[in-house]
Formats: sequence, C-alpha cells, structure tokens
Amino acid sequence: MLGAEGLGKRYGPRWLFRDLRFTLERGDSLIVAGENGSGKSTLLKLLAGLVSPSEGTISLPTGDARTSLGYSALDLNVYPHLTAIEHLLLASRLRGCEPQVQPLLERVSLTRAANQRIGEFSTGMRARLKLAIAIQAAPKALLLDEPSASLDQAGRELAEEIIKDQRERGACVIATNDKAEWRLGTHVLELA
Amino acid sequence: MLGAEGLGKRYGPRWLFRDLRFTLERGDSLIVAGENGSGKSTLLKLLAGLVSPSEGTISLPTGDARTSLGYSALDLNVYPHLTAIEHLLLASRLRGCEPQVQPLLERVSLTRAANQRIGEFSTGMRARLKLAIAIQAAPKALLLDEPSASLDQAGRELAEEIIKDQRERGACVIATNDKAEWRLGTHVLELA
Amino acid sequence: MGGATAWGFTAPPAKGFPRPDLARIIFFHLPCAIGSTLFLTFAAYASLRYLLDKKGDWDVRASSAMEMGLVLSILTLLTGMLFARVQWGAWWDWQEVRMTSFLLVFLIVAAYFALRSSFGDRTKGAQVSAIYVMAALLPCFLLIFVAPRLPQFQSLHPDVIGKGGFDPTYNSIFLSTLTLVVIGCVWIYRLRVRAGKLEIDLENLSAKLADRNRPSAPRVVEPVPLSPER
Amino acid sequence: MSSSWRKEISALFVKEVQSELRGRSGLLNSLLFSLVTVVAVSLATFGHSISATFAAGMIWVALLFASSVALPRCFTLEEEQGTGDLLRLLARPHAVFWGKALYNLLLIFLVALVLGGLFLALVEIRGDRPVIPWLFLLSLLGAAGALAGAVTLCGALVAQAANRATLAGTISLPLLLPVLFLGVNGTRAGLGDGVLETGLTASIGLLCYGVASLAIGPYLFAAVWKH
Amino acid sequence: MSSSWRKEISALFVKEVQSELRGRSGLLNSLLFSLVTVVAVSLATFGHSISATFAAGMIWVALLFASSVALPRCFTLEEEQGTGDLLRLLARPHAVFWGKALYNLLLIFLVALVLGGLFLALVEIRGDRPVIPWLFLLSLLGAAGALAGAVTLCGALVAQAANRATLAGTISLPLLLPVLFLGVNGTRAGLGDGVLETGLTASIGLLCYGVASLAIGPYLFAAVWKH
Ligand code: HEM
Ligand SMILES: Nc1ncnc2c1ncn2[C@@H]1O[C@H](COP(=O)(O)OP(=O)(O)OP(=O)(O)O)[C@@H](O)[C@H]1O
Ligand SMILES: Nc1ncnc2c1ncn2[C@@H]1O[C@H](COP(=O)(O)OP(=O)(O)OP(=O)(O)O)[C@@H](O)[C@H]1O
Ligand SMILES: [Mg+2]
Ligand SMILES: [Mg+2]
Repeated sequence: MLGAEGLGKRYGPRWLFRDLRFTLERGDSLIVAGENGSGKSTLLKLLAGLVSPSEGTISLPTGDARTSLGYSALDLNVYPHLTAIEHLLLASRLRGCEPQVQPLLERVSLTRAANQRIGEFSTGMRARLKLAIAIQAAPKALLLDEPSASLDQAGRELAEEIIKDQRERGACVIATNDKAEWRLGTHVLELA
Repeated sequence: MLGAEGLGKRYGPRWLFRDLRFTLERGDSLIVAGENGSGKSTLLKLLAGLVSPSEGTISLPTGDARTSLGYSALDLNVYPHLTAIEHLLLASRLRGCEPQVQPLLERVSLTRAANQRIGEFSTGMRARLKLAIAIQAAPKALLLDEPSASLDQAGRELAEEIIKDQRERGACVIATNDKAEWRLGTHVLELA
Repeated sequence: MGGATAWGFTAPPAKGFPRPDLARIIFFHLPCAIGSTLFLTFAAYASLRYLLDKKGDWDVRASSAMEMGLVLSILTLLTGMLFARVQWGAWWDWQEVRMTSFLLVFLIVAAYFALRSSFGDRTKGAQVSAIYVMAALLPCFLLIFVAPRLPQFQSLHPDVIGKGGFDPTYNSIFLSTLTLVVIGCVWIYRLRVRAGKLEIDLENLSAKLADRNRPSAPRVVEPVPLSPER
Repeated sequence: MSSSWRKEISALFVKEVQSELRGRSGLLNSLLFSLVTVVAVSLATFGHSISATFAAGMIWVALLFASSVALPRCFTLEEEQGTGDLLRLLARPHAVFWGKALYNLLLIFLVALVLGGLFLALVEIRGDRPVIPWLFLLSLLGAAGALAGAVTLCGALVAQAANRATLAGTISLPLLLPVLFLGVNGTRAGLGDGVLETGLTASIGLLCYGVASLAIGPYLFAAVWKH
Repeated sequence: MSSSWRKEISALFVKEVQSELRGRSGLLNSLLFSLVTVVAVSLATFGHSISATFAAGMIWVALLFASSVALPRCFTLEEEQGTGDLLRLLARPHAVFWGKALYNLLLIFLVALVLGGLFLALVEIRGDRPVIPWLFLLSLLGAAGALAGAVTLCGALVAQAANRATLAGTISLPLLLPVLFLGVNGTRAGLGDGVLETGLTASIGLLCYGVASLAIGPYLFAAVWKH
C-alpha cells in the first residue's frame, strides 16, 4: 500500500538516511523515531511528495495522491486569514471530495470556532484543524508528524482514535519524539 | 518577583479568564494548564508584554524587560534566513548582554548546526535555539510555552535542567498540555 | 437652513465671477470646506487623546469626526465641481491646485476608513487609525493651506477673503450658513458619538453576560506535591 | 476544461479574493487603491495636455505598479507564510497557476479600467487622430492578460528561486520587456497616435502573448512548483 | 545618541541587510520596477525629447510607486513570517523603527540613484539650463528621506491587515503626494527647468520633511508596535 525501496535523502554531503525499505499494508502503523534533526519529518515529507528523494523509490497507494494521502505536521501552516470552514471547503473543492464540514468540525471539537480566522486560533486548535483536513478525504495512508504536540488530553485521545480508525481503512505513519506514543504503532523505524 | 493582580483578558465579548492573582518568588515555578484554547499561551503573552490585558495589572521583575524576562513558545518564530549564531548575536546586541554564543550552543547541542540557516532547521532544533535565546541574558523570570513539544528525550531533559537552573535564579512559568510536566512546577493554575 | 438658502437667493449677484448669479453656491461650498478642515483637526486631537489615555470614547470621537470630515469633503468636492461647471465650464481642472489638493485630502480621509476597516480587532484598528490621523495631519495642512498658496501654481480659485472680502450681505448670509452648517454637523456628530458609545457598551454588556454564564472556576494557585518519579 | 478543473481553479481564485477582501469593505479598498494609483499618475501630468504616446506611457507605468503590488500575492506570500506545502498537498500545479493568474488578471484589469476611464475623462490627450475606444479597450485587455501571465510566472520563479534572486531577476526582465514594448504601441494607437495597423497588431500581439504565457505558464510552473 | 542605541540600531540594520542578501528580493524587485518604468517612458517618448519638468514628474511617480511597494515589506514580512513577536521581545520600538527606516532609506536611495541615472542615460531631457548634478542628487536624497520616513510608518500600520499589499499603497500614496508637490520642484531644477533657488528651497524642504518624519515616526510607531 505504502512503501519505500532503497530510499535515501541527503542534504549537501550529509546523508540523513539511506537504503530504507519497508512496505505497509492495511492495518499497519509505522512509528518513525529518532533524535531531533535525525530526519523523521523529512521522511514524512518524502512520502507526501513535498521533498524529492536523493535515491530510491516510493510506492504510493493507487489513486490521486491528493485524496489517497493525508498529511498533518507540526510545521505545516494554514492560511491565517481564512476561517476553519473556509479551509475545509477549499480543501474539498481542490481534492474533489465531500466537504463534510460539520461532521469533521464536530469530530475535532472546533464547532464553536468554525467561523474564526485561523490567525486567532490557539496552536492546539490549529493542530485539530490540520487533522481534520488530513482525514477529510478518508485517505488510504495517513502521515502524521508529531500528532500530539500541542494537543490537550482530549486532543491526544482524539488523535489516537483517528489513528485507530485509519488502521481499519489503510496504513499510518507517525513521526514522534514521545516514547509514550510508540504504543500507537505496529512497527518502529528508528533513524539515527 | 512576577505577579498578577485581578488580571483578565477578553477577546470581543468572550472572557478567557478574569481576576487572576498570583505572586511568584524566587524558586517558584507555576504550571499553567487547561484545555486547548483556554488561554494558556495568552496568559504567557500577557506576562511577556506581547498582548495587553483587558483588566488588572502585572508586576514584573525590576529592570529592563528585555533582559529580566525570557520567553520561548511553540508559536514564536525565528528568522529563516539567519543562522543560529547570527540569532544569538542579534539578540545579545539588542539586549545589551553578553552573547555567550559557544556556551549556549553547546548547552542546547546545536554546535554542529551553528552556521546553518534556520530555514533548514528541524522543529526540535528550532525549539532548542529559542530556549537558548530565552536564557541568554540569565532572566529573572522565564516563560515557557509548551517547552517539551517537539523535543526529543535529551531535549526534554535539557528543558527540565534549564527550569531547575532557572528556579535557582528566579521564577518560572510553564504552559503545558502534558500532565507529565506538572512535576516541574511548585504551583498549578488551571484555566477553564 | 432653508431660510438661509432663500436668503441667499436675495443676495445680489457677486462681482468678479464669470457667472455672478450662480456664485451663491459659495454659501454652502465654503462652510463645507471649513467644516471638514475643523473636523479633521478635531479628529487628530481626539486620536492623540486616544493614544495617550487609551479610552474607547476618544476613539469613537475620532472616528465620528473623520466620518463627518469625509462627508463634508465630499460635499466640498461636489459643490466645487458644480461651481467649476457653471463658472468655468468644466467639471474638473487639474491645473487648479485647490481642486487637486483637496482631492488628495479627500483621498487621505477615505484611506482612513480603508485602513480602519481592515482590522477585525477593534482596539488594533483604533490604534492604527489613530496613528494614521496623526501622521496625516501635517500633509493635510500642507495641502489645504500651503500648496494652494505656492507661487509656482497658478490658481483660478478666487481668493475673495484675501482681497478685501465680500460685500456686507454676503458676509452675513455666509456667516449664518456657516454657523448653520457647523451647528448641524456638530449635532449629527454628537448623535454619531452616542451611537458609537452605545455600541461599545453593548459589547461590554454581552461580555458581562457571557462572563456570568461561565462556570466560575475558582482559580486558586495550589502547590503541587512532587510526583513519585522525582 | 473539465468541471473538476474549473472547480479547483475557482476555489483557489475565491481563496485569493477572500484573503484580499477580508474586512468590512474590502472591495472599497481595492477601488480606492486604483483611484489613488490613477491620481498619482494624473498629478504628474496635471494641467498639461499630453500627447497620446505619452499618455500611453503613463498608463503603462501605473499598470506596472499595480502588477508589482499583485506580485507578492502570488507565491512569495505562500512561501513566507509557510502555506506553500499545504497548497502543494491539496492542489494540482496547473490549477494553482491559473487561480493565481486569474486573481492577478482581475486586479490589473480593474486598475486598467479605472485608469483608462479616468484618463480619457480627465486628461486632455492630444493625438493625431481621435481616440479609438475599442482599440484602447482591446489594448488594456491585452495588457492585463499579458501582465498577469508574465507577473504570475515571475512570481513563481522568484518564490522558488529564493536564494537565487539575481537569476529570477534576469529571467523576469526579458519576460516583461516585450509586453511593455507591445503594450505602449497598442495603447498609443488606441489613444490616437501612430499608425492604426501597428497598434492593432501590437494589441493582438499582446493578447497572444497573454494567451501564450497563460498557456505555457502552467507547464513551466509545474516544473518549479513541486521540489 | 548613546552607544547602546547605536548598537541596537546597527544590529537591526545588519539583520535587514543580511536577510535581503540571502534571498529576500525586495531590492531586486524595485530595481527591476524602476528599470521597466524607465523603459516604458523612453518607449513612450521615443524620438522626442521631454521637458525637465516632465522628467522630474516621472521620476517622482516611479519613486513613489517603488517605495510604496518595497518599503512596507520590512514590517509586513515580519508578520507573515511570524517573527514580529521575537522582535517585540528583544528590541525597543525606537530602535526597530530606526533600524528599518535606515534600511529603507538605503534601499530607496539606491533605487533613486539607479532610476535617476537611467533616466539621464536613456531619456533625452530638454531643460532651460544644463543639468545640475549636485542639486539633482540632493533632491533625490531628500526624496529618499521623505519617502523612507513616511512609508516605513505606513508599513508598520498595515502589517497585520489581510490586504496589506494594496492597503499599503492606498494609505501611503495620498500621504506622499503632497511630498511630491514639493519634491518635483527640486528635481526639475536639478534637471534644468525652473528657478534654481526654488529648487534648492524645495530640496531642503524635502530633507526637513524627511528629518521631521524620521524624528516623529518612532513615537507614533511605538504606539502600534506593542499591543
Ligand atoms: C472640486 C472643486 C473645488 C474644491 C475642492 C474647492 C475647495 C475649496 C476649499 C478647500 C476652500 C477653502 C479655502 C480655505 O479655507 O482657505 C475653498 C474656498 C472657496 N472656493 Fe472652492 N473649491 C472648488 C471649486 C471652486 C470653484 C469652481 C469656485 C468658483 C469659481 C470656488 C470658489 C471658492 C471661493 C470663492 C472660496 C472662498 C475663497 C476664500 O476667500 O478663501 N471653488 N474652496
Ligand atoms: N487575536 C485574537 N482574537 C480573538 N480570539 C483570539 C485571539 N487570539 C486568541 N484568541 C482565542 O483565545 C483563546 C485562547 O488562545 P490561546 O492561544 O491562549 O490558547 P491556549 O490555552 O494556549 O491553547 P493551546 O493549548 O491550544 O495552545 C482561543 O480560543 C483563541 O481562539
Ligand atoms: N533544506 C534543507 N537544507 C539542508 N538541510 C536540511 C534542510 N531541511 C532539513 N535539513 C536538515 O535535515 C535534518 C533533518 O530534519 P528533520 O526536520 O527531518 O528532522 P526531524 O527528525 O523531524 O527532527 P525533529 O524531531 O526536530 O522534528 C536536520 O538536521 C536539518 O538540519
Ligand atoms: Mg520534525
Ligand atoms: Mg498555546
């Protein structure tokens, strides 16, 4: 479903990682761990197509990457001058999927702030919105970079639930700095 | 040393909190807790002078706020085109304190990336740099908003150490979403 | 107002205008010009006060004064254009400094509202626009008082007052329309200020209501016991 | 164009407009902006009756200004805000290019219209022939198209080649100069100077340039957009 | 000015220059803009010589436009990048204003020099007297000062608005047009039209306006900078 074959990435002369290979099937959840700066986020960006690999290949789920991949990251920014609803509408029109605005906002508990500009959101609220955008099209593979950073207790439970749901639908890759989150994975990939 | 008296903040008609009062002395460490969107970051920004209170007053440590207060937050951004060293030099020139570039970079383990542009940093490396800038002038009060988000194990220990050092020098306020961090505080303030 | 207008029509056609009988528009033209200058100046004062004591009232005063300034400057431009049409035969003349410079004053005032309405946050918008007024005052004065008098611009604008004034009937009619316009504007202005203040009060009131509905969480700061791990 | 493309492009266009027109009187802001631009240009020519050729030059200076204001909306803003990745995840490059180009087209055309109208109404233009409204309008339309295309493309190059600023500069100059050359020729013919045929050819050339850059643009853009 | 102020201001100035050199393309864009403007004008006046007064007007319009696009960026960029808070924590408002204004002064002066040079080189200017280089230069310096002070402040005002790019133009152009009234006199005298004394007075008046706005600016600025 989602896989890598001999994948490597380097910046300048420095290799972040080389020769990674894995294949994830439905129900799999891969934890990507490692120190700060070890390349976890870079790996996720490679899988999401935001960065191009230096060597090796990536196999993606069939279909348009915009609907078959969901991606949410701590350092992904959203438009400060649009509202939560506008974001969901924009995303759905671009991907050609159902907007599902109300159910999604309820799921991530943002109904009350639905019409607020994102510039006025707290970091946790923004993280919730990004989760909502990531799962909007019911993707086959979900890539989450530090999903629980800046979420409160309820938010962490929500993230956990989303990951569980995702594993029923497809695969999941989670980059995390928190050992406590390892329990969300079926496999662990530790970058050095 | 650092205190609030009848402090309140509202956005539009909605009060985030009202009538807060506390005084922190040397050795105190206040944990600010609460749900996402409850106003933790806003309280820290009030104390740092980045947002103005709707009512009430704040008492700050004596001296210039630029050196007597240190502030680091998840949603504080640094200049993507400057390097770590240039940030520390800029900050020291602006505050009129010792730059201490090498010791600080060593402390937050960024010596290897000292001359890299921040735009190429990982989130954890950026968090470390922000910590270094916050403690550069040995502030009397240190305000940390989600200090351990995006830091790895070593980074979390570093943050803890910094907080401990800070309590020897003065007071500390920590906004966090993670119950595990409550142990870093002597007092807890829960926002609803 | 109507009476003064009627009185205006009894005034003798003014000398020194190409179409003397239609010169009576001056009875409204000039008061509007003077009125907008006055409101502008007052707005700058109110803005300064707002910046100094941060009281919402002063912001309401400043913005209301700017609104009056905007309306009056539009009226000045319109009566002026009418004036130009009947006296010189063209709606607009770029060579006429007074016209051009007053158009700029109008643009400066209009830009105030563009700026103000671009901020969702009330206090941010208030602060920013207050500073804008302060910064704009000097250019406005340059435009109103200095630019038209610079020697290198030829002006077709009559400078009647400078050259010995109108005849007595003109003076009295003019003074009465001036007072009427000023009084009328001040009246409207005060209504506007009241409305603006009520708006703020309403917001404060709903904040209070919202506050009452909140579960009053006792925000006691309590020491935490050190956890076993430590 | 299939309906899915249309939907995507219009969604992106609406996003740009929403960001610009936020606030109670966004449209008013944009109109005021064009008015101010026009007044600034007219002032420099105030009082003198000017030749049609010169008027064309002035109109073009104002159009260039409007496009350089529109420029940052394009892509540099996305990179600076850090929202570029979101867009890369959600939208296809062609749609992105078209959405942005349409927005730029709208802004520049708005300025062009206000400008052209006011110039005709207020400035005394002295040409060899009377003004030819349709040619004038045609040249303005061509101008908006060509500038929007060129500017969007430049914007994309500048944003992507962040640390190669000089490179971007050298690329955008040859893109803009032909537009300028054709444009001034077309507009001045519309205003009554020069040979009519040359003007017509120039205007049509301009339109073609616009169409061409809007047609090729997405492909060039797609190459730089995804890393 | 005490040495601590000097150190702070120079630190900020250096920061701006560093960021500019590493891929912010503000300077390049405005140089490009002035180049294209000059080309537009020389196309429009091809074969004819233009009067020094016209040339002065054109230079001023181009300078106004270039500055109202380029100068506000120093503040809007801080908000877009989200680095505004860092600066608020570290620097005193007066230092921020001065650092940015100095940088803008340099930027616009460079643009003015290039623009003036290109104009002299490419456009045939017909004046009553020959060009007086020092007066021309003086008037450009005055222009840079007056524009830098006012536009820097305007940039700070619009930085947090959604439609900042057009808004910056809308609010700064009308404020600057009276400056243009003054400035044109200096420049045209420098280029050889009009009375020399008037031109000198105008240039000095311009410099004074610049100094005044740089002196009052920080105080007004301090009121918006911290919330
Ligand atoms: C849109 C066009 C016009 C504008 C914006 C305009 C603006 C003004 C302003 C601002 C003043 C006040 C001057 C001051 O306080 O020093 C004024 C005064 C006056 N205007 Fe106009 N004006 C316009 C057209 C005209 C025309 C066409 C006429 C008549 C031919 C006219 C006749 C006068 C007179 C007689 C005064 C009193 C002058 C004095 O003695 O100071 N105006 N105008
Ligand atoms: N400029 C603003 N205008 C209106 N509302 C705002 C503004 N800034 C913040 N808010 C609101 O204030 C609330 C508190 O925000 P804050 O960032 O302090 O939350 P927080 O407690 O830090 O949450 P998190 O755990 O998600 O970081 C949020 O509900 C947010 O929507
Ligand atoms: N554009 C770039 N040019 C050069 N080096 C880069 C670039 N982007 C990232 N790097 C380097 O790649 C390394 C990995 O970055 P990445 O963001 O993947 O780390 P990470 O594992 O996610 O760390 P963190 O836990 O801090 O989020 C870092 O050392 C960073 O300096
Ligand atoms: Mg990471
Ligand atoms: Mg927060």
